[in-house]
Amino acid sequence: GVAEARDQIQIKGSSTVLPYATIVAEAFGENFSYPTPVVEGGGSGAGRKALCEGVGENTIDIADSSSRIKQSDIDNCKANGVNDIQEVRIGYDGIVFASDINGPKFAFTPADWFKALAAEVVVDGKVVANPNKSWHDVNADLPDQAILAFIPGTKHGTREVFDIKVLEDGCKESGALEAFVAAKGEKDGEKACLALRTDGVSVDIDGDYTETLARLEANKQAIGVFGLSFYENNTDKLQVATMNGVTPSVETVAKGEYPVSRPLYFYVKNAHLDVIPGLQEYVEFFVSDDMAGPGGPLAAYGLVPDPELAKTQEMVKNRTPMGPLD
Amino acid sequence: MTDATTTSAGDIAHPKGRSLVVPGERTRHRQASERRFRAMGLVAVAFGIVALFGLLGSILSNGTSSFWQTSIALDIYLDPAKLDKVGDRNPDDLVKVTTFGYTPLIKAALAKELETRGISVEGLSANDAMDIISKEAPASVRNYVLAHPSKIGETVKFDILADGRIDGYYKGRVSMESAKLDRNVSPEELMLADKLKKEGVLATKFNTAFFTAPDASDTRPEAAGLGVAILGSAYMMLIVLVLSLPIGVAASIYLEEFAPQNWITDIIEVNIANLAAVPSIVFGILGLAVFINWAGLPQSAPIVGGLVLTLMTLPTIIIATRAALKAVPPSIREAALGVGASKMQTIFHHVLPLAAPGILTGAIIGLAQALGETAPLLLIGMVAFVREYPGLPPEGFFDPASALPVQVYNWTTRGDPAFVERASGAIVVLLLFLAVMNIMAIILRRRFERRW
Amino acid sequence: MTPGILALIVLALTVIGYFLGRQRAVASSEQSKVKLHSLPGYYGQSVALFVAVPAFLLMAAWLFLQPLLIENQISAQIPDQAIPEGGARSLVMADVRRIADGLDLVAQRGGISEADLTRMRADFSNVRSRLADVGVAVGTDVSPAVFEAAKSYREIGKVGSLIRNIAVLVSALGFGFWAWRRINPAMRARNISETFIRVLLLGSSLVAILTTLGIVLSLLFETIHFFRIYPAQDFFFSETWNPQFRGGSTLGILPLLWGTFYVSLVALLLAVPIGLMIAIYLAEYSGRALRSFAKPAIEVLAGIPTIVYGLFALITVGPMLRDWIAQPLGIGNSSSSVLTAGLVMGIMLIPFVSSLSDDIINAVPQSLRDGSYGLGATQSETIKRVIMPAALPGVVGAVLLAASRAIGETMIVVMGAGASARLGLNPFEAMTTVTVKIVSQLTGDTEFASPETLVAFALGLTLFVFTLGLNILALYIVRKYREQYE
Amino acid sequence: MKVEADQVFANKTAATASAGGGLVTKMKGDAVSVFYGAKQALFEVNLDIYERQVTALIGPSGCGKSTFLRCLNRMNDTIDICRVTGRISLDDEDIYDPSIDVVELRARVGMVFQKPNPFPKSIFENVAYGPRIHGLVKSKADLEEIVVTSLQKASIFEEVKDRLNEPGTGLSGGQQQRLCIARAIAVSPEVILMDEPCSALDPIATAKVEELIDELRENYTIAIVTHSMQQAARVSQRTAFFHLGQLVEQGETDQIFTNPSEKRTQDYITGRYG
Amino acid sequence: MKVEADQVFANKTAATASAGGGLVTKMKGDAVSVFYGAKQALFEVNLDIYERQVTALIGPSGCGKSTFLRCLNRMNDTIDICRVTGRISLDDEDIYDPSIDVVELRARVGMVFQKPNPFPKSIFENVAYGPRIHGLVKSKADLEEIVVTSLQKASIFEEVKDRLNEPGTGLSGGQQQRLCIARAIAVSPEVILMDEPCSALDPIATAKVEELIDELRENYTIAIVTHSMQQAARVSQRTAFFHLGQLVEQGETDQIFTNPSEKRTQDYITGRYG
Ligand SMILES: Nc1ncnc2c1ncn2[C@@H]1O[C@H](COP(=O)(O)OP(=O)(O)OP(=O)(O)O)[C@@H](O)[C@H]1O
Ligand SMILES: Nc1ncnc2c1ncn2[C@@H]1O[C@H](COP(=O)(O)OP(=O)(O)OP(=O)(O)O)[C@@H](O)[C@H]1O
Ligand SMILES: [Mg+2]
Ligand SMILES: [Mg+2]
Ligand SMILES: O=P([O-])([O-])[O-]
Repeated sequence: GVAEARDQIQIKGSSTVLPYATIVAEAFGENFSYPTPVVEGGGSGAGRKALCEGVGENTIDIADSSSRIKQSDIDNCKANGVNDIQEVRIGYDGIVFASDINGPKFAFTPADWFKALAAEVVVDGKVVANPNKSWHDVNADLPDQAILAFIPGTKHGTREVFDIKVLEDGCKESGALEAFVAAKGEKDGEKACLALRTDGVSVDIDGDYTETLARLEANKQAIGVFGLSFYENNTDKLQVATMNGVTPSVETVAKGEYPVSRPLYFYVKNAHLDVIPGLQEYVEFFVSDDMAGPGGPLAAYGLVPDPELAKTQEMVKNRTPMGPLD
Repeated sequence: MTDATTTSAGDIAHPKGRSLVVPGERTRHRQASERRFRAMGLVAVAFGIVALFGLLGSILSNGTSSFWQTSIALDIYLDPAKLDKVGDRNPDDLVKVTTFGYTPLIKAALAKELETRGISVEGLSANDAMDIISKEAPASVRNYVLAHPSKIGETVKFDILADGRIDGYYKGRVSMESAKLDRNVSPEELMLADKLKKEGVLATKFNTAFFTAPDASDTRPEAAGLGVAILGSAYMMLIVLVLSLPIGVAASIYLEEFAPQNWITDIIEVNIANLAAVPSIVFGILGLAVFINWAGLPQSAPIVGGLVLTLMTLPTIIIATRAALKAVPPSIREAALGVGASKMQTIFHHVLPLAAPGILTGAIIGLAQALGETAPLLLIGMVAFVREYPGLPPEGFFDPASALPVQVYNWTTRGDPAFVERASGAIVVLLLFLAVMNIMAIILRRRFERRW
Repeated sequence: MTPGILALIVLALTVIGYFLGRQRAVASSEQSKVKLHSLPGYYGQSVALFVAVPAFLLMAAWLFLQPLLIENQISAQIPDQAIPEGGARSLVMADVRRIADGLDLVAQRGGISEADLTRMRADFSNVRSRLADVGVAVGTDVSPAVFEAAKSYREIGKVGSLIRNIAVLVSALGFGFWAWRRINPAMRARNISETFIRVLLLGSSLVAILTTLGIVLSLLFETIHFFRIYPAQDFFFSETWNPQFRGGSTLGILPLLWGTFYVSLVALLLAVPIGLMIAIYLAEYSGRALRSFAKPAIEVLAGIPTIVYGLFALITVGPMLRDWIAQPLGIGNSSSSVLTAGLVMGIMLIPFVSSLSDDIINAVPQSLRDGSYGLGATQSETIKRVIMPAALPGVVGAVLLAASRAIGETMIVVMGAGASARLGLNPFEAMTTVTVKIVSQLTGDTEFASPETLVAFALGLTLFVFTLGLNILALYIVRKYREQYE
Repeated sequence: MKVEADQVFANKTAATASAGGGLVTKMKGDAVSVFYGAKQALFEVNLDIYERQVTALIGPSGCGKSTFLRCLNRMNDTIDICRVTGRISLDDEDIYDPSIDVVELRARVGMVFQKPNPFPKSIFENVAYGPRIHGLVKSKADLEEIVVTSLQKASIFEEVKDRLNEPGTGLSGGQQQRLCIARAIAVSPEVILMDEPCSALDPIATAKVEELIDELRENYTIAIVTHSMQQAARVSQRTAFFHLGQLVEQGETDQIFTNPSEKRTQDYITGRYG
Repeated sequence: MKVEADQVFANKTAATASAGGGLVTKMKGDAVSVFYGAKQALFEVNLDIYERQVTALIGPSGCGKSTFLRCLNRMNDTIDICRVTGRISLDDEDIYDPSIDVVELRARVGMVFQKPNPFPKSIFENVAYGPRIHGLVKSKADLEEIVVTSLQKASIFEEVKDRLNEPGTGLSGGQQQRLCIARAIAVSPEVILMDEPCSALDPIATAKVEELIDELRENYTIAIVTHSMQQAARVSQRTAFFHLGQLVEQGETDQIFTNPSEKRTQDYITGRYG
């Protein structure tokens, strides 16, 4: 009812961060006298929106996000009186390309993916509708296997990374960007890099990685896009492809060798820190070496530890609110 | 469907005295069509039942294994040097030792066990051996110690959970071959488990915790249970039943028996039919806007879920109830009115009991739908990781809770394949819920069903 | 006295009122030798109603208003300085409430007398640890202003509750006594209680209206917002659905509507004939044993969570259709398709058609069957020509319910039909529906105020209007073809 | 016809005489018209029903007898499209007055329908229902007594006494109708309306019901629709003849049957079959 | 009673005479017993129904008349708990033989029920239903002709000719029953079973139906259940008297009414009311 005080922390947001947040919440509940926080998924956007709905007990305390907060979110927060927000980076997430364990091995470059999935590609200097049927058509070094890719749907934060780090880079590398810009002008040319073919070769998955895996099992010749931690839990079913010759792993991502990765964040509403019991403790516990450090349970589950974790710990202790976006 | 009458048989009038035993051409046609129709009915029923058993079969074959769980019996020395450095058994101090501090105790206990039994597997270090034990183990030992501080310094026998992959090995999910590829388990660990099993240290037992324990994080599928979800679903169903059945029946009675037949009732009628077509997710939007943002009810609470599901099931119940009320013959109403019963008495004494089977059917379908619904709960915060049990009603209605379908949904999105088995197990539990509800309704329906 | 106990007391008074009213009616009838207008129980009911209804209404209103009023008053007491930088008054109030509740617990368990509590001061005693002792966690140390506010919150709350208890009891007793006094044999007690029930029935039917209103309102504003930033003609007439992260999306509803229609059609083409045949078979042909087993068994199909059907579509039906039909015929090689989702959804919908229709068919009077058999009709002719037409309105209702479920279904489509929005005729291709996109746009990673998210509301509202049209059409058809028996 | 009528009338001269001239109007219809939707079924009917008299409504099928009867206890209210104009009164109170309690009215003016319509409950419950809802009994024993007497009065008790707890719908057509009569009697109404109560009964049961009607007349007012001229002649003191929705003639039964003033009445009652 | 009976019998001496001694058995019941669950409703009934004769089944309510009638076209099959033993034949074929075609049987042995039960369809469709399912017509014109003739034969055509497309359920009770008779006639069965077809009819309509029965007798065989002794006397050539589930007596109607051989029959037909 109206007159009851909330005593558990409420967290909402990215489904990518969700497993890490639950691992921390569980350990927090076990080791502190506070109740175990309630952690919800629903997507980074939904989480940030809920965070910015206002200050007060019937709003959440922390938003998980697999991408950086947007200016529009910050504006929305301001409008609703949510002024001080801490941005906590918890580590990095690798995005991997995996196929059935019994299939052939793949070694990709972003350009391969662009040429395989783009609606239009450049053939002999001309912009044509994508004619490629097999990976072998794309790149003679790749196996002769029909192209079928399960990529994250546009609701996923992962898709944005895929668009930027794979398609755009591939577009540039392969030189198609220039041809597009030449043919369509600056703006439409850049857009054309991200336009995917619609003949069923590229399949958007709005569900989770489990769905991608299930579809992969139904279509053995397909390639799916997964999070690193999901892959690590299913190494007996999936084999991972290299990107630019680098095999994805916690180490290669941490060293910055593997190109397709992104930072993961959560955002804390400072105004709640003193009001929701245990909130400060939870935030500190999350970024403690015990949890988020190398060798901790999060890393064991597939989170790539942040080399600058100490800085984050300091910031969290001081409750330093985030500055303006650069 | 062949229409018997369109065939233009030659015999117009009945030739008198034709035999009954040797039917005419046309009759044979009609009889054949009768048999076809009947066969089609039987085929349809068979199809329904086969579909049901197919689905149930696959659910059960995937899910029942989650009712068993592998555990390891270990004698753990509760070392005072580690657990209570001060030595005064002060709970405030004991709490300071976190689960991380308990891991070494378990490791030591396992090593000792292996040593005394003379078990060793080539290429398996003591550290790796720990992998066969669930990450839940330190927490359960810690809870035990906090509850029984006096036991510190003693050696206590614990039945601790084996790791999910080890458990999967005994359920056929993991094999020696897959273990070779699997980063989370190695063939050596499986061999060790086999040896422990031979010694009787490791055993697979009925998994009561599955029904009572709360959810667990992605690293501990073996510890995940349905306790909170069962409570949450039960609370929500209670709210739905208590609200939607009376409101639905009352609304139907008003519309069917009292409301004047005019355009207003037409609007209400169309409106209710339309509500049945509103996607359940939209009810979630409604719940978020009205119950949480406007009325200020808490997030993730069964009360909000129950209210949303109530609104969602109402149209189903109203439609079924109105159809059932319509089917009660007017002569029964007249009979009651004729002996001087008031309209209200007529309805409550005669019409409702006769309509009860139909009403119950609507209620079953509506409740079943509510029980298995996920989408609207997505928006009101019920699809969450909740480990604290909600309190007793009515306060408990306002505590965060999960729900069975949500738990299924949650578990199917997790990385560790062990959760797939759990999800199927949760579906089995959900179906048990459903079966109990159905059986109650069937018993009631039997009592009311009659032809007049 | 907590509200729960108060409610119990009012309930007890209600029961007592019932018996007193009943007894007075009987006594006065015996005394005046006038026959009672209604059954004695109705007199009891009328007293009980007057005891319970005003009291509970008052209590509900009080419970709702008191916290608001007190909140306002206390909140005004807290000086601005006491509110931390960036925090909000409402948060401080949350603290106040938590402390007040904690103090209650302290008083209960901690053995501190009320007087001591009043004297207690935040500056001198460690309130936070005191509260922690009774299991109430407070985020920071308690400032004197907040502590004082908490104390007066308790005080005012106590006084308020006291007044509330008195008011509720006075109302219960007063109205009860008044109703009791009024009892005489000529009083139309039954009419009173029936009028009350009637109002209750009317109120219940308004719930449906309010729900619709709520839905429309909760969709409307965001929809308007959406159309401000996205052109309506593109939304309604564009044949492409292609949301993008960085804006520039094309959000045409046509492919989604088409997908919805197509998948639902396939589902109904499976569910309606099979469901009707099941209903007919169970109601007209089968023995009692089969019927009492098969009917509830088939109803279980409606209760299996849709996610199970989704997995079934994804893992079993989809690949099967692709490998055995689509690929050999060369008409598609996608395992998720309209047909997959439609067929699986059709199975789920069977009980909606079969169970409701079965009840309706059962309700057709036996005399109609006799009439038809007596003319030498076979059972199937009787069913097709007499029973089904008579049962038509109810059956249409059942089919409509099934269609409604088909339109609103999400999980099965996501897993069975895929997520790609496409306008096409080939049932072996992947397509998607409106509801799927509502879910994915609402829960995604897109910014809130962007058209990509807001489109969910527009989709919801459009679907709402669309199904409304369908239902009006259905009502019209039923009206036109209904055959009323008796 | 004449021969028989004379014989029958002989039976009841005593009754008619005892009523004497002091007839009290129990119910009165004043310019009653009834419409089913647009179709008018009754045209300005003026008919008095006298206390402690049996009034028979006769006329060809579809002439509006049932319709008029159903107006007398407002059973027509249950038909949506049915509209009644004019005034009908019971003991000089307008029964269509908005302030009237229809339930009260129906308790005072009971009804037996053309098609037997027992409740799908036990035989006992069928009869006990009325007394229960009207609070006519205090104890279970009282209730049982009322049920038994009512069943006896309706001459069905002997046939059903061993199966009082079996459903009333399992009885034969005639048994069902008698059960419905018993049900109506059980609430002891002031006026009893009977819509062809004997059309489903065999002669012996009919005789018993007619005897019962004769008995009831001592205390109650009865209006009965019948197709049987003999029955009308036998049981009624007054007869009203309807034709095509119009009340053609009303008056003492003797007079109507022996000396009708209207040609149409004459034609009807002297039809080939009496 | 006697007076009237004589008068009535005079009407039909001609008919009886024309049947002469050459009566052909159309249907034959041999030791027919019927059970409703454990309750026996008919006890070893032996009854012949002769071709081109009207056989009346009379007896007190609940004696099993309807039950026996419903055996003749196996309508009892529709009652789950009903069990029939003994042999019933139509043209010497056992109608309870498993190889028999019930549909064919019912087409040849039509039925009119005690309670009128029109289909919730238009009046036209009600009558057209039988001819349609039996494929008796080729064209729409044929169908219309059958419908009109049947309605005329059942003496209801005039009343409904303007509303053939309105629902049959909107008719008055009597109209409904005549509609059901028209419906049965429309398939021109060999035997027509009528369960109190006139109990809901007024005298004029009854007269017409009785005339119709008399006409039909020329080509059809008819069995009729009736409560009216006069009706039995008027329309039937043969009468069977049932009592408590037993066939007490059967024979020529004249003989049964004037000179019954059983005491029980005598008692029944000389009851106070004829
Ligand atoms: N519910 C109804 N809707 C429309 N018309 C009706 C309805 N009930 C009766 N009628 C019509 O009103 C007229 C009078 O019907 P009513 O039932 O009063 O006749 P009746 O004199 O009782 O005939 P019967 O002796 O056959 O029962 C008839 O023409 C009938 O068709
Ligand atoms: N469906 C049934 N279930 C159980 N008993 C029945 C059923 N139908 C009839 N009976 C019983 O069988 C006996 C004979 O009934 P039947 O209907 O044949 O009587 P009837 O001679 O036609 O009487 P009536 O003249 O009143 O119509 C009665 O005692 C009746 O209660
Ligand atoms: Mg009538
Ligand atoms: Mg009968
Ligand atoms: O759930 P997301 O991490 O994709 O926003």
